[in-house]
Amino acid sequence: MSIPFEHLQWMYETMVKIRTYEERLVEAYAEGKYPVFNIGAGPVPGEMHLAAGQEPAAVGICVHLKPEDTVTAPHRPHHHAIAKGVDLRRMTAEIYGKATGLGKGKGGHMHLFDPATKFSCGGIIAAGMPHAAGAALASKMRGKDWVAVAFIGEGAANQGAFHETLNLAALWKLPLVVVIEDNRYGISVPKALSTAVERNDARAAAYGIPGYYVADNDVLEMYRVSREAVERARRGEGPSLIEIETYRYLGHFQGDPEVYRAKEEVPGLREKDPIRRLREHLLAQGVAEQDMAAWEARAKAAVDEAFAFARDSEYPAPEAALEDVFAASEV
Amino acid sequence: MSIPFEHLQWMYETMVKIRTYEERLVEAYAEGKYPVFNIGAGPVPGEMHLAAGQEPAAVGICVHLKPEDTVTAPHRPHHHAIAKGVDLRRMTAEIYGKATGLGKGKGGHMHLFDPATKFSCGGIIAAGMPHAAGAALASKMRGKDWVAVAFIGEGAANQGAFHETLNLAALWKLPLVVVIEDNRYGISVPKALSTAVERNDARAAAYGIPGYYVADNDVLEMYRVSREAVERARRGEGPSLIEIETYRYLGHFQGDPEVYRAKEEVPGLREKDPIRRLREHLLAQGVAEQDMAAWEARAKAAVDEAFAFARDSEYPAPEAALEDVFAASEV
Amino acid sequence: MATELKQRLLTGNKAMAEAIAQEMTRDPSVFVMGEDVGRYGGIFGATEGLYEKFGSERVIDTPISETAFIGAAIGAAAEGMRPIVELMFVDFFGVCMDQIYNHMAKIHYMSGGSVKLPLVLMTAVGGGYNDAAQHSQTLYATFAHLPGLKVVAPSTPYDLKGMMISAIRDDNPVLFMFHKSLQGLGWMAPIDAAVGHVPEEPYTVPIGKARIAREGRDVTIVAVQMMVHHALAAAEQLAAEGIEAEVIDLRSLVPLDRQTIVDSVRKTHRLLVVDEDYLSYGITAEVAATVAEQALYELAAPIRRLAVPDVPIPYSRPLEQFVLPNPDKIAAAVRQLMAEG
Amino acid sequence: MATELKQRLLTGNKAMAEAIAQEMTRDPSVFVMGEDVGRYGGIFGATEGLYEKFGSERVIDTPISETAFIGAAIGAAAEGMRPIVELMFVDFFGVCMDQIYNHMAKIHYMSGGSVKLPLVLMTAVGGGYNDAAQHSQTLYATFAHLPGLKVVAPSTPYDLKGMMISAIRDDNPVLFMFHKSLQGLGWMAPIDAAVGHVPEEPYTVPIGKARIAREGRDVTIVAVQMMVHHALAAAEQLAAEGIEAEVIDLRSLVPLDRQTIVDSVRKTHRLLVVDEDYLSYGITAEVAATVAEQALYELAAPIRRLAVPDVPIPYSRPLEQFVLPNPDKIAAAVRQLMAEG
Ligand SMILES: Cc1ncc(C[n+]2csc(CCOP(=O)(O)OP(=O)(O)O)c2C)c(N)n1
Ligand SMILES: Cc1ncc(C[n+]2csc(CCOP(=O)(O)OP(=O)(O)O)c2C)c(N)n1
Ligand SMILES: [Mg+2]
Ligand SMILES: [Mg+2]
Repeated sequence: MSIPFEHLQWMYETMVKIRTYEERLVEAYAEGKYPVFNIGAGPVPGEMHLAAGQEPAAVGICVHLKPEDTVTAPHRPHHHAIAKGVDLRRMTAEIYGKATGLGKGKGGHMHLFDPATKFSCGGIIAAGMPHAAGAALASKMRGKDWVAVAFIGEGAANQGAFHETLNLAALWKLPLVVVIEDNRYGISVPKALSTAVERNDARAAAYGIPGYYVADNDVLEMYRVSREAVERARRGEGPSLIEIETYRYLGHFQGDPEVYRAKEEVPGLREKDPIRRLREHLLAQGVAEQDMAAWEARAKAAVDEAFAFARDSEYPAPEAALEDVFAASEV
Repeated sequence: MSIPFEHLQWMYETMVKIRTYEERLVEAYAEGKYPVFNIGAGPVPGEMHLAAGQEPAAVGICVHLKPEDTVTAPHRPHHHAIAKGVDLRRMTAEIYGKATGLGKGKGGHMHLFDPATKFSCGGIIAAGMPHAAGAALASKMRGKDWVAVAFIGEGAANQGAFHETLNLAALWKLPLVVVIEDNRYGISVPKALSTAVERNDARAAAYGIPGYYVADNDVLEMYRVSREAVERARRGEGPSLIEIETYRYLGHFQGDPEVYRAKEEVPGLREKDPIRRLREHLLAQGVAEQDMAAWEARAKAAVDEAFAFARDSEYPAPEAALEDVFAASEV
Repeated sequence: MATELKQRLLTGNKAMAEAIAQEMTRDPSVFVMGEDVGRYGGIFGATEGLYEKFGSERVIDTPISETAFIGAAIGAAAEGMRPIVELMFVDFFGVCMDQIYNHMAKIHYMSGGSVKLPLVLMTAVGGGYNDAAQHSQTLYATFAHLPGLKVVAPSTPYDLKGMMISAIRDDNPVLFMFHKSLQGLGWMAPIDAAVGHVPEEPYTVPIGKARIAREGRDVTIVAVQMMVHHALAAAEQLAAEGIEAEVIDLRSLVPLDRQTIVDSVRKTHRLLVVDEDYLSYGITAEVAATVAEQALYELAAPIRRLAVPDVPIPYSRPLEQFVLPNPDKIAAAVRQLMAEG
Repeated sequence: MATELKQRLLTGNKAMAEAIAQEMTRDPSVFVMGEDVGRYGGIFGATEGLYEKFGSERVIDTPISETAFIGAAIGAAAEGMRPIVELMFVDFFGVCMDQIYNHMAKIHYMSGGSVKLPLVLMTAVGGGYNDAAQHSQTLYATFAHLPGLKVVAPSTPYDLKGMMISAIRDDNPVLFMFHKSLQGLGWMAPIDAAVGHVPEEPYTVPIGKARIAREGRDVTIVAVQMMVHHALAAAEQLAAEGIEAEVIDLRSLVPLDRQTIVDSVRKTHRLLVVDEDYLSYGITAEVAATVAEQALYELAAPIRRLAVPDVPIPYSRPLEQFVLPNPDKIAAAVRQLMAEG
């Protein structure tokens, strides 16, 4: 399989953007929270789930998506949002709780909604899967070739919504792709203590749909299987299930004591960093260092701009809390 | 595989008892509801889900159970209750809403609880599965070899609880057997419109557990696979999944217009009646007609007695409605 | 000069189905999903005839997977479709409440208004026919307590049609509760209130406006759905004794028309709230609290509440009848109230 | 003669964990299940140290399958075990409400009392730290409305321990709501109320009895959990102005100690109900209705309610602070109430 150059470039640049974004958030989140950590303090309060290390899952499939395609993401949503092309400024402003945010500050980091790129996420395990199926149903009912991608964690594959949605999607041949990011843990619980099978692609058999497994956080393999799955969905042949083995460098949330994993685990994972691996691949393919540096600079500039925009934006007026429960309706 | 004579006898007699019971209920339920059918009228009001034709699922596995083993059943529970040995008199009294009933008239036909035989059922699809898993967990924690059997319909295999429970049970190696009665429909919806796979035994792969399929309502085959599954559970090797193709002679509930199936379907099913087939098998094995007649008579007598008991019992005092919300507790 | 009032009588279920059919004809983005909504026509007849008219593409039977299909309705609505999705009995809410409550009800707010969810979740409520604890509840307050859903509970065929059309056209998620006994089904006890005049042409009944079902000067009875009809029957009994009860049919629990309640109490100075839902933390409490806040000094007697007394709905007929309010109990409560002040 | 009061100070989470540990030691049928309750010690520390003490057989990490493991707790309890099961955030109730509500809460009743379910469902509630709409709710009334569960919500380390022991020993299912901010966790804003005297030996605090957290003669403030502490802070402000507020800590929502409320209002003649849950159809309504029924003529002013104003909990700090009651808002409401009558 040959991968178009612009796809490789896009994946690399987007992974760098994601990584930069998440690292910047580590800092922003820490502001105002020390010396005594207080989850509610600082410019970015509340829970914070970061995805540094998990970039391949997001870019390897989103590279195949169009703006009209839908993505739903879970509580750890930034890599998916960035890969889907969500406006980084308004997304960051939302995370800062500002009036210019995607949700005017009402949603926050776990509840990002961007109708422009058909992206949404939420804080309840596996709950985005049915929404993606519904978008896929709408696409089908309207005769479009739009697909929907639902991202979940490996822990989420044991929630009832997972089963119900895959059955429904397979039954109705919906253009849906479900991507399971196996980052080894659901909070502190390792996969072996949550999941009766070693690999969740085995569960595709329960719905008569294709199941794929991507080992070792391999973005090129993710690219390959995602292309198959997305094309199948576009052709109207129904859903697929992909599990990718991926790495979570940071805690489940910022502030996680990480009592459940060995100290050496993360350094070991970082040695296999997917961004560096793709960089090496690009170098081997003859891409010039300085070209890559330019992409990296562009990614970083976008992140810088987004954080500056967020910081400079105003907070919503307190009374705005009372707005937006209901849409105005003519009836 | 040779089946002990007393097992064959028990299965035959119990199937006859179930069939007789369900047919008697058809009549009792109809009382007071005509000429203008009114679900709330007559001595047996409310919804009524009968299982005539589905006897093999219940007897083929319950024959392997001990009193200490747990059974949970769904909204169509009489065949399981009878096969598990629930007191027929108190069960019938409950269905009649009498004070002598298993639940003093508070539960009704969908909510039969008999701690003596560890039987329970409920009106919510697939909701009994976790209860069975919990009984299995208790058995395991206490070092017992007691098993739990959860019965559900084929429609229930698409409910989230199905997936969550099987994963949990497989993960924890719980002594659980899940029996899916595929009677072709969930109310009016045929299996092909509810289930993405043809046979639910395929779903065992999603949990790494054995899956069995019993075709054509075959009680002897049900006996065989159930023995394997129950023994495996008793040995502490974990859960199994059994799907049995079975037949629902009556409507989903009494009063069902049955617009969703062809007029000739039920007569066709009745031609393969499992009781008659077992009877023929017994005859071929040399069992005397008159012996079988004696068993049948005993089954019918038990049913007669139960209905007489129920009819003769008193209704609870109206104010008893206020009792039993909470157990008295010393704390 | 004789005014001729042409009565076009429909049952509750046919009024609902007619509303849905008219909206499906008008707007191709409207479709229906749920268990047995297709050929069967809905267990409580709310989709009668729709499958024949619009086919299996727009009237979709689902697996018994409420989380998946109600969640899918959310996803489809976010895309601009206008799904009508049925939860067969409200009692089953627990298997899919996350979708209803954390998503359907909150996404508009969390998105700062950028995602609209124009969908109707319809569900059957109510007991009285011995269907026991898991199939007889109304759960009005369970839904009305949680912000983000409009919650309606019409009590007449006229309102069932008009409020269904309003619900479909509303850009917000609307929980449409219909009472089984008011559907006028052939297999339930026939009651007069389940049949009523329903104009053929589409019309809307506003969501959030209570209806004065009967005017009276002595006492205000606030109720919803089946309890409205019981209250009206009680009012007839009481009228014979010279007590004139005003009966308010809330019709909508969110938004709640507090003004109509308070205005009535200002007139009658006595309040009885009747509910088929559980007593504590329910509609009766909210209505009572509203009056205790806004019209305390108007009250000539303590507020009275009549509802299911915080027990699950029992199966056996004498037990169920004991816990459900009925015209006699309502009339007795009013008599007591009149005696008190 | 000096009385020496030895203070043994514990945080809320340690008080809970101590209660569970003592009961697990006393009774081998008690065990704990939930997400991250094992090595992690519970996201909000309710099971801190238990895994180390009792091992993975009795302190069981589960998959993210709330329906399965809460349902399994029901099945195990029916067999005579006494499970303590954790729903990590109350906000997640929607994925498993069927098990909680149609089964856990109803089986004892439906079985005519023959099946007992001695289990504790514990869950974290509360906001104020910007965790937004799906992780900040209290949902007190959502559970209190539905019969069959005892519902407790302690506000001090002393009560957290004593009521947990009561809950474990109770033969009924008890929903044990603990407030995140009152756990005294190292990663939340430190507040004094999250630390308190807790005797080492096991003791019980009865379920169903309110506590007068502060005596006063001018106005009754009824509250629960975090709002009790806000009410006490408001009472301090008000005392400086000569207004003596009586603060009632309900502690238990089911059973609800109506007598203590009514007795207090008989004394103070004014009532403010404060709630971190949504306003409509909530605790404030039930308490107000109770007084409007039982002590109407005692009221010198209309009843006032202060709660989250029927919007989902917003994320951004100024928005969230706007919707949550706090001491200043409570004091302001009391001042207004005093001015009214
Ligand atoms: C229904 C539900 N249960 C529990 C939680 C709490 N929770 C949030 S994230 C998480 C772990 C998720 O694990 P996984 O799906 O593997 O995703 P990851 O965090 O590893 O990305 C849990 C249990 C929740 N948000 N929703
Ligand atoms: C959660 C839930 N959803 C829907 C229902 C309504 N309902 C009762 S029985 C039934 C069909 C069940 O089909 P199946 O599991 O095949 O069992 P069968 O009736 O065929 O024995 C449905 C949808 C319910 N009781 N619970
Ligand atoms: Mg994970
Ligand atoms: Mg079936």
